[in-house]
Amino acid sequence: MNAVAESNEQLSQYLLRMGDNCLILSQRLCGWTGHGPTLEDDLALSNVALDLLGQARLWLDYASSLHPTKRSEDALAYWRDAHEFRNLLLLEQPNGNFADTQVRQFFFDSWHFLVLTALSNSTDEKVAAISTKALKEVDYHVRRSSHWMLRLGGGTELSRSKLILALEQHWNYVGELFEMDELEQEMHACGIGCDLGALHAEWLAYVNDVLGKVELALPSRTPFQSGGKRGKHGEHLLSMLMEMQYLQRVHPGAQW
Amino acid sequence: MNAVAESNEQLSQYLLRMGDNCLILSQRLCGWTGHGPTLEDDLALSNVALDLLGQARLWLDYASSLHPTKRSEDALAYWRDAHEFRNLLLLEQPNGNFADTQVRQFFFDSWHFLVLTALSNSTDEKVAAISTKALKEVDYHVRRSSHWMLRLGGGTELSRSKLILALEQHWNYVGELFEMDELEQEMHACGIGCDLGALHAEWLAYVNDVLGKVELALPSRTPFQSGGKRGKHGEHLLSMLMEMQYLQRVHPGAQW
Amino acid sequence: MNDNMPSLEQAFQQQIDSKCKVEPQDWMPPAYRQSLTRQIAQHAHSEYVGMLPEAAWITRAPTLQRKSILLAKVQDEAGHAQYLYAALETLGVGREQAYLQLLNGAAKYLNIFNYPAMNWADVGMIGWLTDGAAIVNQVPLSRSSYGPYARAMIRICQEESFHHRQGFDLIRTMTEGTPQQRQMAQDALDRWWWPTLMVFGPPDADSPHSQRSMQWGIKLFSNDELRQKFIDQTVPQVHYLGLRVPDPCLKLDRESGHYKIGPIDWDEFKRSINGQGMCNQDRIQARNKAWEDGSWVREATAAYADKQAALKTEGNVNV
Amino acid sequence: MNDNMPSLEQAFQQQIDSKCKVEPQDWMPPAYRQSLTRQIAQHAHSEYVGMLPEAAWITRAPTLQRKSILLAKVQDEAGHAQYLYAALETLGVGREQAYLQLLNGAAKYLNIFNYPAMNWADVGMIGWLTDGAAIVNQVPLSRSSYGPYARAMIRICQEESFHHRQGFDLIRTMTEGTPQQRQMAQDALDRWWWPTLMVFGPPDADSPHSQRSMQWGIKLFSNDELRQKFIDQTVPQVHYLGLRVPDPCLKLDRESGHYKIGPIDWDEFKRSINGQGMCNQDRIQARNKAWEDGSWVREATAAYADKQAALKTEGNVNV
Repeated sequence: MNAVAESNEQLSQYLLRMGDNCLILSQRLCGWTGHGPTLEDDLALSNVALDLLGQARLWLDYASSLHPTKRSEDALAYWRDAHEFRNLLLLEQPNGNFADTQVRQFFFDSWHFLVLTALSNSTDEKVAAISTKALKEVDYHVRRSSHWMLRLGGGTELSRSKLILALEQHWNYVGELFEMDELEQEMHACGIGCDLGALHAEWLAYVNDVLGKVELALPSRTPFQSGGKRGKHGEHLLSMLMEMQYLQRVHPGAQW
Repeated sequence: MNAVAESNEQLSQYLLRMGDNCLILSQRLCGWTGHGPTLEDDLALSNVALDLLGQARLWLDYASSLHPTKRSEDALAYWRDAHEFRNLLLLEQPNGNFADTQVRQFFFDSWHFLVLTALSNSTDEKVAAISTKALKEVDYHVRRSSHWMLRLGGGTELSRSKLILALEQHWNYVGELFEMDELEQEMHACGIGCDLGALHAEWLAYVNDVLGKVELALPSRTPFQSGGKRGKHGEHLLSMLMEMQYLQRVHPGAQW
Repeated sequence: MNDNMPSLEQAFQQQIDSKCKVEPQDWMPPAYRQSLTRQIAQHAHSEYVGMLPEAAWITRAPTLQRKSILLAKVQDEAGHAQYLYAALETLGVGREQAYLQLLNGAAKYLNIFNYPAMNWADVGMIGWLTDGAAIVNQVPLSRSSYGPYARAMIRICQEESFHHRQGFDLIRTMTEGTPQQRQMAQDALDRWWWPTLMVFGPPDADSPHSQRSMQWGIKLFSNDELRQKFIDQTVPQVHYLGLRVPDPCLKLDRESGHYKIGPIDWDEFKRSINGQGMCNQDRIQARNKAWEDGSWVREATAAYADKQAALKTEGNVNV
Repeated sequence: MNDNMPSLEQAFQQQIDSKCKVEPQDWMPPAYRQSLTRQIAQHAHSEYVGMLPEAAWITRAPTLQRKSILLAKVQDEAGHAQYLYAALETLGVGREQAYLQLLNGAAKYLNIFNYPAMNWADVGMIGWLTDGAAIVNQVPLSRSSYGPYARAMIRICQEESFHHRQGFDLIRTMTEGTPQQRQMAQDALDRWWWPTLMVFGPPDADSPHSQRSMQWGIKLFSNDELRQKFIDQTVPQVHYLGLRVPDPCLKLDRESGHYKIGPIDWDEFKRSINGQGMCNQDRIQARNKAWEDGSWVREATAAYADKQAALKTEGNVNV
């Protein structure tokens, strides 16, 4: 592999992480469409799903353009197996109840916002452009999921207890969000990516601030689940992909 | 089509009805494996699933042997689309809660027992042999699901209310069990099949007797759902088949 | 006061006849209000229930582009339900009140959503045929005599025509695809054709409320007129796609220029309307489940809003 | 009485040494009872939790034959759990008591079931490797000093060797299949190899309870001995299948005839044991969900049985 091909391959892997995060979370959120607590919540969740799907397509399209054989966004979405996906484990967790969904969203949105803010200064123009565009949408997402922390945490006793349980259960997956592996370091060093570790303090401050408003705190233990970025996923991703990829795979080569 | 081919085709369609009933209900029951209320219930439901799967294979194997191209049991199970399945609508209904599952089972087992009893006198030796073999298993099934009617109906207030709701919801699908369409009439006329209509009174007497022991009664309205035997199915069958047929269809031609 | 009644009704009819919209604050005959309420509620519920068969396919859409289109479409339907429930509120019927009638089975919605969506082509058929039928039905309604309903209809029809084109495009792509895709399209057409024709309601002869509704400008064409319009517009599209209309009696009447169809199975229609369709139970259960699962969320939202309002008041007093 | 203790313990050790089974009614040292209780409970829970990763594949099995085999296999595991909970009861620990400890996370089960089953070949690997390891572990246990446990083990081992062969056959079929199937098999082997080696527990040097357990005839070989036995038996099978052991250090030591492996990542083992494996949360949640969802059924069963018993008594009195 020559230097250009290698750096393309690395960038492509990096883009897959961004794209898969959006794709997988969007797919999860689609499960709420038609089933939300109110029409407005239904619309709001679908909106986020649609935004993330749009972002996923931008990232995957860019990733596929770097691939020697120029695979399409659909080839990437529909023809990779679970171990080839690069999304964070947090995002493949099942929808659970509304509190589970909003906690997953809150942890992700607040991280996503910081990451996109950093990446909008990327030395790679396309990364910067996609991030800048996405940031406007994610700005709205993070407000919305933060607001749900207040509403559920400061609503009824029942909503508060469900929120606390959801925070507990999703916390395990948060560590991975700030892990800097070799690829992330490489991307950061060359000015394309960002330093996830450096975002941790700001993220923590924001999340604590929001939760603090309803007198809630993050669990004290260190989150330990990790592996999604390297393709080590759980069974939930598998059943999700089986449904998502069914038509493409059963009809290889068909146009839709 | 010559006369033999035509009568083979009819018999084959008839066998598919028997086989698909067993296959689809077995597949549903598999969803309980590992998730029953107690280890014993788990085992009992798995046992029924295994019996029905075995019966399905006998019927489908016989059906496929009549087909001009001798399709295998797996070709029949994995490569037909929803509209080609001939199972009763009752059997594709989702598992719901334990009462839903047991009511579905009770309505079916009690019918199945009578049908197999009649078919064990079929002029077609193979039909008679399969029915005789299956009957021994179904004798146990019907005792078991009948007993659950007593336990749930005569257990707690909660179990009783859940049972009543389940009876209500599954009743709609019962009419189809006793419908005699052209194929059934043909099969009955030539001594291979049985007269489903003639079984209705006995079925009703049995079911009423069991439910009467815990002072429950069948809904009074006429059950109206029908179509499964002619391939008109609901969305639940579709998602079930998507999961069931995934591996076969994604890897056409592979041996497993 | 009684003496005023005839003149109020006369004035009302004049308002209608002069195409001057009736607005929420205007006087309207109780029967007009009642008819309109029933019609708008049924329409709102149809959008809300209608989300379900398509929503199940969002997670299965075969390309990201199609997924995106379908997600946006189902979202539009939620939006339509919002406009219509809002229009209903102008008649004094709260959304929750209307909604509970849907949940307990008292209120009706379009029967077509009680048919199952069994393959990806069904998504196309719902867009092309069902939304196509909706447009034929609703374009006139954007001239409805009741202002809020007419205005909602204008927005809705714009979006529906988008959906109609997207549905057609989906089916066209499939008919140009593999033999299996073509077969899926035909299978879907076979299942959706007749139910779509029933969307326009019973034949004029059996449609008791129609006459008065037309006089009041709530209904502008008869069921049969609209059905014929839809048929004439759609049959050539079916032929263009190389699909087969599942009606052996279908033929073009050269004289009138209209397509004549075979008899519609109104018994099936009645069975289905009366709750005996394939999916009635599932649809209402799905709506009830979402409502029940969401109750603690709605309660939390209300409780939080109350607390915030209380804090605000307190804050104002203190400052 | 205290004076009797040493002689009781001596007699007990003699009983063990003379291969005479300990039975429930026999006196046994409290620490023996405690060790055995922990071991059997862990074993029972492992069977019960171990049903989950495979059960998810029953509905996805690619042929009816394989579906039937897998269904029967998972059923066998439920049966094993039954035998073992029954053996546990002979030590005075009720099934529900043991079970609640599993549900609240206090009790352990084999860590290998905290790894996800990600493709159909995983089903084969669980049979071939995990059950293979179980056999190596358990065949000696069928000579355990505790009668009820030894007898349960005999039945279990017979069935496990069946499962082992079926798993191998599943993998063999896949390795003889398409390139994708072969790749699935290798992917599954890559994921299951190391966790399976960890099934035998920590290295002897770090295994504190082992010495006493061996003296008591609860444990008959050391962890490392059993692990080596499994490796020596399995590596040639891997080679036979044309698969690759995911261990660059693996080599056959000609002198000893044993395969030497690279270092095991015991940190991962400890993380996973301590609840940090990929599926720990899911497994325990699944068990809790089944337990909670089933509570009204168990209550109904109990209430019905009570009523029947009362009726019987009443009947007897009346007659």
